[in-house]
Amino acid sequence: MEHQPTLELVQEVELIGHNKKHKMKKVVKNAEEAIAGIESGMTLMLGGFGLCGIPEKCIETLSKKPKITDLTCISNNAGVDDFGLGLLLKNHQIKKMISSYVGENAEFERQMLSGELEVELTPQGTLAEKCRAGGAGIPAFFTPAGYGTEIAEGKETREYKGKMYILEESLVSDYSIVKAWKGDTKGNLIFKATARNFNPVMAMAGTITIAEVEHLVEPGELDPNEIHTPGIFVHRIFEGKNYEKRIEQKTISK
Amino acid sequence: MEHQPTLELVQEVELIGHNKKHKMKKVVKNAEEAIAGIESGMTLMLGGFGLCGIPEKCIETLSKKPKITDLTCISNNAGVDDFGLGLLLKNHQIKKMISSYVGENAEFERQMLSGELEVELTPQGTLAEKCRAGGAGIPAFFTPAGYGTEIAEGKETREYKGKMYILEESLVSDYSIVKAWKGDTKGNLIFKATARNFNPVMAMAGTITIAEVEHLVEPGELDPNEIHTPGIFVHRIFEGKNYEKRIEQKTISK
Amino acid sequence: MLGKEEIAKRIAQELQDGWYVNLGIGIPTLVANYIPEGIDVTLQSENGLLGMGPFPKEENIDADLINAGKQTITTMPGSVFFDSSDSFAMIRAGKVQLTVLGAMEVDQSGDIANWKIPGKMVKGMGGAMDLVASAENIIVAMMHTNRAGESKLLKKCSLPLTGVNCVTKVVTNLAVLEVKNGAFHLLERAPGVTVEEIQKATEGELIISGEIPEMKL
Amino acid sequence: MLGKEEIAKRIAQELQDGWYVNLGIGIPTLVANYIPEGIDVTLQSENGLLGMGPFPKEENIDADLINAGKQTITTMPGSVFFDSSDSFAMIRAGKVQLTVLGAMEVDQSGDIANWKIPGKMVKGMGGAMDLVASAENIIVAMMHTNRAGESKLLKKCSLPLTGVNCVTKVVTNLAVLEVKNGAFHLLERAPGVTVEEIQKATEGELIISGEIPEMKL
Repeated sequence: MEHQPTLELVQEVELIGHNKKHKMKKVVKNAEEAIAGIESGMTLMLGGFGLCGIPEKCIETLSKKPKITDLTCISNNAGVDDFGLGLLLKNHQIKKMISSYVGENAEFERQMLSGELEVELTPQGTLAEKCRAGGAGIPAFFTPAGYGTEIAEGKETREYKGKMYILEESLVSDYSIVKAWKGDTKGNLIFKATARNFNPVMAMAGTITIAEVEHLVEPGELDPNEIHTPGIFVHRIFEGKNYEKRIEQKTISK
Repeated sequence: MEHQPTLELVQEVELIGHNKKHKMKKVVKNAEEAIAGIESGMTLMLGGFGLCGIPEKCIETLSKKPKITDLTCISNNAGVDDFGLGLLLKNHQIKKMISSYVGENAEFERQMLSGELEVELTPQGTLAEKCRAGGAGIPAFFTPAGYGTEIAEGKETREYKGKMYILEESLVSDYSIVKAWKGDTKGNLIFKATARNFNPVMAMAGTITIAEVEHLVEPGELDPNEIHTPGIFVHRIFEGKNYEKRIEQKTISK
Repeated sequence: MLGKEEIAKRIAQELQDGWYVNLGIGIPTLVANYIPEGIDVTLQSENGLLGMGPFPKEENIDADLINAGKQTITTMPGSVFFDSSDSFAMIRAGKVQLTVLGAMEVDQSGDIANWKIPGKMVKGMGGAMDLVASAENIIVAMMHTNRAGESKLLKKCSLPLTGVNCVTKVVTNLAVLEVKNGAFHLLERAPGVTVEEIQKATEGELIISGEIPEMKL
Repeated sequence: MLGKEEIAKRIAQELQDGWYVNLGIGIPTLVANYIPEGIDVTLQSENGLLGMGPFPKEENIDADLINAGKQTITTMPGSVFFDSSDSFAMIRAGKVQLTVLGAMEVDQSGDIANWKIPGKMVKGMGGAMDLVASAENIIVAMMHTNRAGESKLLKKCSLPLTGVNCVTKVVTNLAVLEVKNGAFHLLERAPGVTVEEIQKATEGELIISGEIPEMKL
């Protein structure tokens, strides 16, 4: 029984080994080390919305390993021709994309129309919830998004309180690759502004989750109340250098 | 299409009226004003785990309105005899409890055994997820908790990847009452330490959500990156005074 | 006949104090320019922001701060960031009081098509399917007819649907129409536009009840 | 025969470096006292904390910082707080490598009963049903027999179940047993306890294969 008041109060809990000799076992040197183990045919989740908050270091490093092919990439978007997932597309490393919006990208369009690239379009909220569910041990859930459209084809539908819903199954990945602003060596992550987007839910849903961060700090430097992704979801972490953070649409006020 | 690059870039977006004359319409004076509208027979969600993070001001004020009865209270626990939900129990204001763990409370036991009080026990994780789902527009989801036990009786079961799950429906409330550490006049909330617990998910699931906070500040004083509950989920907010914050089990290291 | 700016201006009149609003790409985005004085409206951007502010000055551009159209933006006092699942949680739970979006077609039963044209490159639905399936109040901002002069207010959408029975109002260059009980109900005419012109440009069933006022901008 | 502290000590030997662990109330809580030197284990408390530290000094007590047993506690460097849904998200998704909890009964198919005795006041299952349905590695810490001397390791649980086919190991005052293929497999004897004594105290099917070593504490 989890919450039964115990009669045996532990008077002195000494967590031996906890403070001492911190090993930083999650910390890897760089993107090269971080992506070790990713193989052809695997399913990856990649955080980001457009080019905002994408794990640019790991993507770039993956693109330098063109022998890793037939990847299924779950990512809200597909990058642009020469940045983000566009780099993997150009190398023909991606077999299938699961996204909500694609095609700021001519190469993407060419591969899709030629049938080289399989695309599974998923409503954005459903995609986010599928990742969150996968990372929360929820195998399926009902959502109203897409009811009555081709998205609902072949899916179970059900009425709750007079409204129609479709049953969607959750997603998990072999590797989830996310980008955070700050992280500590225990894998705790803090994202910045709207670069948060899909990163936290994809971090949850990774069998192995890789986090690249702008600032890697020691445990205790991040306020435990301000962490967005608890370290339990993160298996490898490294500090990336010289982030490009390309802007897709620079809009300014005069 | 939500993410199609637009050709019509808005060159000057002036959000007239946005910064001016901030009306603080969500701010109410006190618990008395905050609970206005709660009526007999309604369903309430109340944040907290044990006595930690409970909305003690609103509960106390509700207990001074003994004519409000037949409440269904969704709360992980049921307070103690003279604090928290125990106060409403003593007044016989509660018809039904939906909780995961009850009975640090003699009056609770008496009413339950006598049949005055109906109790629906729900696994703690399922309870949290039911609230979160209710606040996320998800009417039902599959969870493994309780499969093969009496909790699963009468519920649909299904196998995913070789494991069995049961279908649980989400919960929403007429009023959700939560307690936060800091809040701003737009309803944005920050919780402290483990006093967070059920508060954020219950805030999401309220038709009307009331937040009592220890510190009420102006918009802009909370870092937008550190807010746990976005103000869109909060309809009324006030600053409570002199929180008792009773401790159930004081345990110390020598 | 209204221009895009005027359509946005007319839609802005629908805003109510305290509302949370999601504005789609295109004409809907322009609505932010016309929020009436004294009305406190909070803009939701589904990529994870409540309280979207204006575009930044050149020196304040932050690549980590964009809207759902991927444009650089700013925050407002009281803004809050969240992840994509929390963003669509609030959308799905109906916490956003108004969604404004564009469309290729709308029909008299409130169905909307705005994401796919068979035979053309499909870019995806983005958050549109979640938004239209969730919001109780959905206003479509669009031209009354397409470039070929054909009505976009139909008996039945011909393109693949984005959502069903969801559009509550349509504001076009010609008129304001309410969608209910399986028909378009004409509420207002654009300045200088006659009921006959609207009737002619509307393929779906159009209910004209009494004198139709000209809209005030 | 082991005391409670020794049962906890034996269970602590199962811990592996880097694991996240959830310890239930009672004997399981004591395991925290015996985490082996050099092993980095993070304790999860399902009310919303990863990285549970020791009890506070009197002057550091914080009513807002408790564990799932409602005891006042402290944090560790690298601790993190989260809400109840995120807490059970990580539990349900199998991110917690080991769950240790007490039981009234365990049976040879791995079913566990630990929340309800018919006819007695039922306090609730708390997080136990979520934990046992989710974790891949569940160790039960309990006495081998109840106060009446009856075995708590059964062919089939008689009390209302908390979960099915979930217990992987049982550590009692008499023995360490693995639960697999529908039987209890005897792994170790408590110091001074014979295989015969364990056999006698075990109602469920007990597999004894080869020489059973005495446990090292």
